[in-house]
Formats: sequence, structure tokens, C-alpha cells
Amino acid sequence: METFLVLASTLCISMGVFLGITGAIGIFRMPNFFARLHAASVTDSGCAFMLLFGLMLQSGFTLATIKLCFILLFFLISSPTAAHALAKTALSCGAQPTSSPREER
Amino acid sequence: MLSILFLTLILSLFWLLLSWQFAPFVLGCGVVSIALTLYLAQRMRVVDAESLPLNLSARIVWYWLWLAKEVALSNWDVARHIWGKRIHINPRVIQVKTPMKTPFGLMLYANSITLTPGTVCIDIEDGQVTAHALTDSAAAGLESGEMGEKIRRLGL
Amino acid sequence: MSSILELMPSVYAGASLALLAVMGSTLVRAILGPTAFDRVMAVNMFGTKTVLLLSLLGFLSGRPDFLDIALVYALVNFLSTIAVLRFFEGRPQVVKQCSTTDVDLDVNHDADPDASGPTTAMEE
Amino acid sequence: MELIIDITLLTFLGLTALAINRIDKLFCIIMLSGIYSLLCASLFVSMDAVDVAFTEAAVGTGIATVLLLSTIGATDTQQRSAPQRPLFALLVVCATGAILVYGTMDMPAFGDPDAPIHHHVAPRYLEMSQQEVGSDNIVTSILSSYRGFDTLGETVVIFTAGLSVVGLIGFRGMQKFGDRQRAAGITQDDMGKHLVLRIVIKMFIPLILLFALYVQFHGDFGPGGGFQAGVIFASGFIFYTLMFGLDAAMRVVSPRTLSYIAALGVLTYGGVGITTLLMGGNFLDYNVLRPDPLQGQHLGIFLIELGVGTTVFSIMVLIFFAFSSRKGLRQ
Repeated sequence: METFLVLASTLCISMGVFLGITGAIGIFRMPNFFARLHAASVTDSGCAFMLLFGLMLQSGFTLATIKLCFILLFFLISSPTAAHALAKTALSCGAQPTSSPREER
Repeated sequence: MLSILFLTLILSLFWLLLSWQFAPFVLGCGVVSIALTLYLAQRMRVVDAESLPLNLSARIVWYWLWLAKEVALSNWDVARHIWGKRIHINPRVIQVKTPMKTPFGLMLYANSITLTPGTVCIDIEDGQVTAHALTDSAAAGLESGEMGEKIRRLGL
Repeated sequence: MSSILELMPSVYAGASLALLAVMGSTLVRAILGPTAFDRVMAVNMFGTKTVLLLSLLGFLSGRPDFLDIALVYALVNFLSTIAVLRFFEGRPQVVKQCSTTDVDLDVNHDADPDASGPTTAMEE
Repeated sequence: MELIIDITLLTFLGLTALAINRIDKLFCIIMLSGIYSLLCASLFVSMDAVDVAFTEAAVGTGIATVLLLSTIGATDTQQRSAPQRPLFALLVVCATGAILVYGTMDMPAFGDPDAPIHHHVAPRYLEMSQQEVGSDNIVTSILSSYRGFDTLGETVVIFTAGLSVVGLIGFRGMQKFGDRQRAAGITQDDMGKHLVLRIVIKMFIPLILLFALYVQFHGDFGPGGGFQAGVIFASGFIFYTLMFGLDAAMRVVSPRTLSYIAALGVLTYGGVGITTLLMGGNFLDYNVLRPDPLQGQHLGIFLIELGVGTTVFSIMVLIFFAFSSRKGLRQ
């Protein structure tokens, strides 16, 4: 059982780390602000979820798990809200959502 | 009135789970804190039906599971594009009709769209959601309207 | 039995290091910009990564009471994002001033009469 | 392992500081200083200074950025270039830095058990605080009991800072309703425009307020206390102001009420001290408050933390109100 838990949480954490690195690369490879926003979204949703879930598996039925649950819950509400607000303001301030990869950088 | 009761329940739960102390003094502090929070929330007029959906049914759990699957799939999709040798993206702004009417349902829809990598909700109004899609498949997934239909069936 | 559990600290440590790398690249993005929104996004992402790092550090040192700090960030982190957006709202001119390049910004100079805002009022 | 993490964080810190120095876009500097604060908090946590990290988290994540933004909103987004090459200043800075580095050479290594700081009063704090003060969190017992006088000073400093800001900036030019609306960057149809933001903030505000109170009352058991709680509580109000406007926020709690609350906080703190004097103890010696010294300590710490929390909260909100009302003055 313990072996299984350790393996599962290791898997989750490495998954999360992989997604985090993916996002980090994404914010450099993507051509414009809106595309980068999607890359950041990968780290916000996938990476945070997998990592926190892996930690939850490790802590079991304790207060720490409950706090991790709260952190995850607030994350899943606040990070899309921030991204949405960002996109909305960017569009209304004239950022170009559709420029092709070659136009800049 | 129901909203206030609902908020009280949520706040009590939040306090108990955070503190997990059952000494009478700490519990007393909790009661005072919750009362103060409720008073201020009431003064700020942030307690109402749109932020506290009373008609939320347990079926939302199934929606969350479905959403988790969608998020995982689109994570994979975007990750593949990021790691790919050349970036084949087709970013554009699309507009989709929204079937739901309640503000909470619209909020849930907008945040679900944004949470799914590959699509970001830019604006949401009564009948229309404006979103930015990164790839063709992400745009197609949004345009199929499956997500909105699921939220509408929750009664939101 | 105990041997496999001893593996966990190294997993936490490895994950922390990887997160640090992610934070580093986010930091570079925040410095480079180019638009103001890129910076806001980078700071927001940096905050997310900090929460994750703090949780990991709590587990790494075996003191999960660090989680309260992560919880503060999870609750309040997007305050600064929203403040920034409020700051920019309806003032494309300010966005342009705050970006290091105007490549993907298309600011219409006379689109918004209110765009002058407090900033240009200072220019005498 | 932790060493590598510390070194990496420190490197990032240095990089950020350098970038802040090189860039003349003030907005960019504000964003970077947000990152700087996040890095500081991580560094504090990794060096086991959890209470300090908590304060940094509470202050740096929201309020600092918001106040700085209000400032550049009221002035300018571009740094004026310096008229001449400040060679002399560079020289002074380098010399001071060199002296400081030279000074650190005499200091004991980090975590050295023979360091003087570990032989003065620290052993007593570590060994006796459980019996003398009875608080699980030694930082709290040091801050509010052993060093209660210092903390009183800090609270008064914050109070004075708030008074000075209100005295300097004040709430002038706020007569007309429309002015106030514009002051916070809010227009009339704003409420309908930001549906997602509005609902999420409505959901979050009660939770933030309650979390702040949880931090206030659990300083005995874990990291936290009056300072952190006050700042987090103020963050809840700032959220509200950003969403619904300065006018609505001032209707919830007016600047006048806030200044009364701030004074009340300091008075609570001082009052506890006077009470202990009157009851025959030293200033801020909580043992005499109750027949059982431990209970007296508990009561005293509870009261003064309450004083600190209310003062910090109201001063933070007052400063924020003053800054964001200033925005409208230029129009």
C-alpha cells in the first residue's frame, strides 16, 4: 500500500513538474501575448492540480490535506478569473490576438 | 435569508477545517469571527444568489469529473504543440452562443473555458461568449457547445 | 517498508528544483516583457509557482504548517493582477507607455478621449 | 539540498534587483518588485522564518503592488532620466557596500551554535517560553510577551505612518460623487461589465475576511498574528474597492470610522500595559492580569494582538483610500 502511494504521488508530482516545464517553455516559444496566455494556463491548471494532488496522496487524512484542498480549490477559481480578466483588458487595450508566428521576435 | 444561512454554513465549515481546535475559547473566537464576517459581507452587499447558488445539485460533481477529463486532454494537446518542432497554431477569436441564463452559470462557463488550456474566455454576455482559441481542435471543441449544454442541464 | 518512504524527500527536492527553473524562466519573461500584459501574466504565474514551491518546501522540511502561507497566496495573489487591470482599463495609452515594445499593440491614438488620464495631465 | 534552493532563490533575487535597477519603465519595476517579494517569502520559508514569510506574503502580494500602482497613476509611468552621471553616488554606494561586506566577515557563520545571539537571551526564550508564556509558537511569545514593548513601538510606528499619509495626502478634492467614481477608475456601468470578476470576488471576500480572523486568533498555535491578520483583512477591503469603487467601500466603512478603529487598537495595546501597571506588575507584564500567570499571559497576548490587528487593518485601508482618492485630483 505504501509502495503504491509513494509511486502514485511520485508519478503525480513528476507529471505536474513536466507540465510546469512545458508551460515555462511555452511562454518563450509562443509568438504573441494571447498564445503565451494558453501556455501559462497549462501550468496553472495541470501543473498545480497534479502537484497538489501528489502532495495530498502523501499526507493522507490530515489537516494538511484539507489545507491543500483549499489551496487547490481557490486556485481553480482564481487563476482562470485572472487569466480571463487579463485577456479581456488586453483585447480592449488593443493587443492583437491573431498575429501569426512570424510577425515578431 | 437563505443565502445568509448558506454562507454561514460555508464559513463555519471553513473555520472548523482550518482551525481544528475545539477548546471553548477558540470556538468562541470562531463564532465572533463568523458573525463579524457575516456583518461585513452584509454591509458590502456581497451575499446574494449570484455568488451563492442555492439550486446547485450534487450532479455538479459529475460535471467536475468531465471537466477534469477535458482539462487533461487539452493540457496534453497544448503540451504537444509546445514541445513540437514547429509551432502549428492557428490563434483566433471565436464567438459561441451561451445556453445558460443565471450569472453563476455564466461564471462557471467562462471559468471552465479559461481553465481548459487552448481556450481563454475573453468576454461573456447574456447570449454570447467571446473566446480566444489557440488551435483548430480547441476551437472545434468549444464550438460544439458540449460544455455549455452540460452546464445548462445542471439547471444553472 | 521504510526505504521506499525515504524516497519522498528526494522527490520533493527534485520537484522544488524543477519549479525553481520554471520560476527562473518566468522571471526572464517578466523582465523581457515585451508588453505590459506579458509582465502581469508572468507575475501571476510566478505567484502560482511560489504557492506550489511553498507547499513543497513545507513537505520537504516536514512542517506542513507552512501551508497557511501558501493559502494566503492562493486567496490574495490575484489582487495585484486585478489592480493592474483596473489601472489599465480604458486607457490604452498607458498600456503603451508601460510596454517596452509596441509590436503587438495597436493603439489608436484618438480612440478614447478619456485615454489621456492622469498620466498625460502631468506632462504640462 | 536546501542550500541549492537557497542559493538559487538568492540568485533570482539578485537578478530581479539588477533588472529593477536597469529598467526605467516604472510599471515594469512594480511588477518586478512583486516578484521580489514573492522570492523573499520563499527564501524566508526555506530559512525557517515562517512568521516573517507570512508577513511578507500578506504585505507583498497585494497591498504593496496596489499602493505603488496608485502612486504611478497619480504621477507618471516613466522614470525621468538623471541629469548627470552620478559617479560620486556610485562611489559612495560601492564604498558602503565594501565596508558592509567587510563587517560581515567578523560575523559568525549562519546557524553557528557558538554565535553570540544564541547565548544571550535566545536559550531562555527557547527553553522557558512554554512554561512562562504557554504559547506553542515561540515567535508569538517573543513578539508579544518578552518583547511586548518593541511591538508596541512598531504598532505606534504604523499608526504614525497612517496619520502622516492622511495628513499629507488627505481626502481633499473628493466632494463630488463622479469624482470619486473616476478616482477609483470606476465608471457607472462597471458592475454589469465584469460578470466573472464580480461573482468571483463576491465569493472570495467573505473567505478572505474569515481567513484573516483565523490568522488573528491562531497566532498562538502556528505562524500568524495581528500584523498578518490586519493586512489580509485589509486586502479583503481592497478587493472590494477595486471591484465596486471607492465610494461603495467608503460607505461600508468611512475614513472617520477607520481612524477611530486605528486609535482604538493602539489604545487597547497601551491600555493593557497601563492595566498591568495598576494591578501591581510591570508595564506589559501580563502575569498579573489573572490569578494564574499562564492565563494572564494568554489573555494579555490575545488583547494586544487584537490591538495590533485592528490598527494595522485600519491604517492599511486608510492609506489605500488616501492614495486612490488622490488619483482623481489631477483631472
